[in-house]
Amino acid sequence: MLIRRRLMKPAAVLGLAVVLAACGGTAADTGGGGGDAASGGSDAKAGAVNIGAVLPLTGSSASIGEDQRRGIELAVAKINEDGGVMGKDLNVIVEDSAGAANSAIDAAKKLVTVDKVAAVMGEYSSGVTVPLGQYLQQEGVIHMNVGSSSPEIAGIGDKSFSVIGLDTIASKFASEQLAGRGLMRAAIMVPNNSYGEGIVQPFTDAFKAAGGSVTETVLYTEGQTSYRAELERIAASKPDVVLYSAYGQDSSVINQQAFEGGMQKTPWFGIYLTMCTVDSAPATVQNQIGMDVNYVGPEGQDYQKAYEAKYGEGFASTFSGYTYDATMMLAKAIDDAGSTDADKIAAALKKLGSGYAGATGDITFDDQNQRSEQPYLVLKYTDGKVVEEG
Amino acid sequence: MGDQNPDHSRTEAGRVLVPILIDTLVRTSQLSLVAVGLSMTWGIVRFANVAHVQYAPVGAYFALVAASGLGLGVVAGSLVGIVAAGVVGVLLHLFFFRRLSSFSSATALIGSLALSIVITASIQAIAGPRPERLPLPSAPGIPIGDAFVTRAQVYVVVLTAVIFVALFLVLSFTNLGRAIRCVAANPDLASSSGIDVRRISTAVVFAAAALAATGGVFIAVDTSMSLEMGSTLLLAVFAAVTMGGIGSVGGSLLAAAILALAESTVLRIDFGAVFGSHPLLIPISYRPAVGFVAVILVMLFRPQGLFGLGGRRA
Amino acid sequence: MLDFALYVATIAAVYALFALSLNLQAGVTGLLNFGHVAFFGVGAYSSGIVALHGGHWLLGVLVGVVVSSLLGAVIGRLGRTLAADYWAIVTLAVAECLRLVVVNEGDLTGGPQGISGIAGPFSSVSGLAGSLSWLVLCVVLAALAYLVAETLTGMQFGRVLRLLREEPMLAASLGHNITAEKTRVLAVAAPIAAVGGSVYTLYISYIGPNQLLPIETFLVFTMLIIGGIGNNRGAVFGALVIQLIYAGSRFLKDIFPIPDQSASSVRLLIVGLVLTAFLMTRPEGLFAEKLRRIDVHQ
Amino acid sequence: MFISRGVGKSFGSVQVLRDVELEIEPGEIVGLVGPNGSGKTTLLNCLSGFLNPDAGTIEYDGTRLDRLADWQVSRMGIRRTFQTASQPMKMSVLEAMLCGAALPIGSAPVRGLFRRKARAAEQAAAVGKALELLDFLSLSHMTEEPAGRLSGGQKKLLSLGVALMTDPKVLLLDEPTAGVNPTLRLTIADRLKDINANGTTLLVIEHDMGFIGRMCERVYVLDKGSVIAACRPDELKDNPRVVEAYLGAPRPVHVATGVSRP
Repeated sequence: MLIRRRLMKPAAVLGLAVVLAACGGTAADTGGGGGDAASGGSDAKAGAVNIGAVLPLTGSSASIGEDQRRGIELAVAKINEDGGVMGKDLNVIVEDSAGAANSAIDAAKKLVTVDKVAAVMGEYSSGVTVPLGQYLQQEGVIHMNVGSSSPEIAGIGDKSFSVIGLDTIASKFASEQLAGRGLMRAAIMVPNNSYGEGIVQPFTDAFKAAGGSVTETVLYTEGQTSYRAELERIAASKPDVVLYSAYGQDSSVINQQAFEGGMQKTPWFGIYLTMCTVDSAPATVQNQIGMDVNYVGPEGQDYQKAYEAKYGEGFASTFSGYTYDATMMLAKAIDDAGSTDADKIAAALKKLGSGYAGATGDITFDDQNQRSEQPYLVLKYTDGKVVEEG
Repeated sequence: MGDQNPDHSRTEAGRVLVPILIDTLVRTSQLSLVAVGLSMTWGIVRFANVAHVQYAPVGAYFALVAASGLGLGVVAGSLVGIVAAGVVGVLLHLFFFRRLSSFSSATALIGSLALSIVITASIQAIAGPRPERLPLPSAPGIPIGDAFVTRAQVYVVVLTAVIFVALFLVLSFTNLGRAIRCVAANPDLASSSGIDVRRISTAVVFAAAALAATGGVFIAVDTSMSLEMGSTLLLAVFAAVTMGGIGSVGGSLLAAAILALAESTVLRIDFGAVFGSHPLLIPISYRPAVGFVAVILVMLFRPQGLFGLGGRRA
Repeated sequence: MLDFALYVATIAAVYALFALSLNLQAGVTGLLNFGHVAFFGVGAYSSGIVALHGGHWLLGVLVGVVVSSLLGAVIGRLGRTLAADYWAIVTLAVAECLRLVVVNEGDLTGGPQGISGIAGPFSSVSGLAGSLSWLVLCVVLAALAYLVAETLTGMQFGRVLRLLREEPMLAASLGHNITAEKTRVLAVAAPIAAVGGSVYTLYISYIGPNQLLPIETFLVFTMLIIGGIGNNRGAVFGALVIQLIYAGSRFLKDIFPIPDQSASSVRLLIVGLVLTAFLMTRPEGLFAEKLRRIDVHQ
Repeated sequence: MFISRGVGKSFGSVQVLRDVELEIEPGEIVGLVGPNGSGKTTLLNCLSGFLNPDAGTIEYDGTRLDRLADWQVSRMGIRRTFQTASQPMKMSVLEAMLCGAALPIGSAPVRGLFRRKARAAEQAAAVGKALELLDFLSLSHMTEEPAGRLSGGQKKLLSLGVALMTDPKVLLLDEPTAGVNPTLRLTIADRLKDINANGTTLLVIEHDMGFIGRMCERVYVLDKGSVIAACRPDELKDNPRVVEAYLGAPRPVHVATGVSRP
């Protein structure tokens, strides 16, 4: 009896694990998830077209990941309302990367080998997107970069597309804006991750070329409870303008402490201003200027309305727009290609990617499948709202 | 830099010292409240309870619910949140940690880590991943010289001081305090000398969780709250507890102050001025390393911690 | 599905290396190394950096083995004066400092971006053959590590380690130098984890600083506890079970109607609950440490 | 030749040993007695390297021991046992015995891994010796039991056996018979005599004066950290300082009964 009990428990745990793993098998056999919210509430039909997404739904970037997921949710609802893809429903299987490359690859492996998706969107952090894209490229699956802007992404390969303008474009735009306003001494404050790192060099180069100078570069560690030392260092360099980018908890703390320290008297220029200010107390970000993705076109306005209707609030970040556009483009490309074959989708995407009217503005791919141009808006934060300037 | 007139160097010193002081005080109050509770309960549960830092977000989110959701306002809401976190602490202690502490310290530690994951995931499932703020108006800081201090920060520092004085008085001069110290030092001995160890342990666990929650609320008052609040505190808090000497309340407070001071000072030291060259500051991204280097140094030269009582077992 | 199973098995084999290495330290010797991640970080980054400069992958593995062994000896030396829980915190601090250097010294390590596109031994083999080759390599390595760990644990070296875990005073009275033994076990265990780190990096062809977070160490501890700390077989099975739970829990949302926005937190919640429930009901793990029989008739 | 000169040791403000002078000739059995808290175990800790004295010197065969570490002292052939003979729970009696042996190949992780045969031969020899010793200590039937599960007396025997694995020149024994049942106590005393007969010098801390009287040629008496007498056991009862030291002590009776041989 004792021996049996001793054996039973390990067996039970192993059994549980095996059941968990095996359930995947049944799910795959029946053709993907039933009742997935991403399938727009309607039950997925057998033989639905599956695509995947790997997003940071837990961990320190979870607030961005959730917003990215919302973009997909809205796109799927719209597509399936409009008749789906190749006559079937579109089903997007969203997996969590926890913001780490290894679990992102876990997730991608599952999407590719179990769910047999035609394409995978992801991720947010460049440090995750690059290995994710490389894996997908190697497996011959379409990769859609929906949130990273490191220039390294351009080199992943012919199956990898970016619907977001890489940092080179954003940085160039930012430097032009600052120089145009006569703000020639800029301090940079960005997170010490691949996103932040991707801004520093391109911006510094472009800004110097435009005749400006960078007085201080602060790469801050995310998740701290105080950024006063960082802010002090910025203030000590006496810049004309603070160029910054932050999100979630960090943005709120940085803005509040800058405000408390009287630093908002210096102009602040936010890269993706909506994202930088959304979690901050309105008074602390009053009069900040910045750039953001253009949601002004007809597509953009419809999207904005849909988002507000569904979630009862304005954009939480810029990033939902990119996942929305990516999902729409992928659906259209699969429909156009009439197949889930990667090469055919890639060809269709290339064709589609010349002036495609997305929610984030017109999308055109360059010869490396990267979004070559991106219309940005110059915005100002006034009384709790981001409004277009001038 | 070069030669400066005395007046200039005085303002220069003030420019550096005042923000260091403010930063250190605020950070100390947040760290020490969480650290002290951990240090106090270490003797009772006898393992490194990783889940302890999670009382900070638990307290802060409860406070948010009470303050905004139930409309109690920030002060009453915070109190409710702190008490609620204390209750959560007691429940977890009764149902999990008491049993965990009967295992090997490694097993117990992993158990507390698993619970930590459960707590974070529960908060995320209920509150969502976005950072939240207590319903407080934002106001510009009050200038002191070149530095600024907010009213919230003043409250936080003063309240922390009051809490520590009260804690000190209770521990030193009351029967309850003596019993608590006795239980924390050696539960078996305490039990044999007629102390109701269960009741005292429960009281200590409640106090420890409530203190950590207070720290969390203070962080939320000063800035904002997020899911990651506990995990970002974890290493600093453990560093403070070990540096101070496990079980020592005063040690945790002092170690938290040292860590806070190190963090805010080292980055402001201009090594260029020391060597008479261009300004040369440590890259700010190395800030988290400051605390760790401090811990390693303290451990090398004072292996039992600042106030430890000699060699201790895990 | 087969591909995914192969992948999960390969990763489990790699994690078995991490777990076996930690078991020698924490399970056999009782050294709670909270900075264990530093060892596989050294292996991983050695492979990454060597690959970045066009070196052969074997060179990277070798560098990782040597450097990690030295690092292990240094960390072990620190244990000379420190009580167990203090030493644990110091190891954590050392590992975190290493990670911060990795994040900040981008010229050497690729910074927060990490190093990607690392070519491994089977980079040119694609499809099922590639997956199988990797699985075989990793399983062979894990088996080898198991043999090494089991031999070390069973011979006098391991016996003394086990004695100083349970009765350090007795060990000292028998002429065993505790500091030296701790230093040696770390120097021996570290390379096993480093090889794991190297292979892992070569397999997923990427390494970034997020793989060096303390949570990775705790993940390996979890494997040991679930498998049965002190038992090498337990370490291997623990790695397998945890990998199955983590990978398997991804399928939860495919079976149950969990709304998408909470699927990930529910998954994390369930992983945490399964672990907690397991520890509460079976604290000694799947395979408890057993007495070692010695053959007296040889 | 074991010599301590002027050995002193304090813990904080408490002086536990002061000016302890002690000499042990090779082959002797020397007793160390004294009331509880008189510093016997502290002295033994100093002699075995587990504590380094604050003052004075300890020499063995011309080598200074007082600055050596515990394990270094042990490797010089001076082994000790503990008052509470704890033994590992997760090891068999035989394995615990092997821990006392010196197995150079098996102890070297890399060499041991590759030289399987030499390692096995080395261990087989040690196993042989361990079995012999276990037989000698009447523990043969317990070989496969977990060492930590033995009774108190058996653990004391086992720790003696473990210490004997390397044929030590000196054995420092901290209450080898305390808490042991009378039958086993006699066994232990007999075994210690045998061990001594084989040339091992013994220093024994004991409360049982009968045991001391039966075993020892000479005895040192410690009181409040100082040596107050060094004499033959039967001289103890006539020494007024010893009698005074034991008056009011927990077991003065032993002084009276202990001196007469049973």
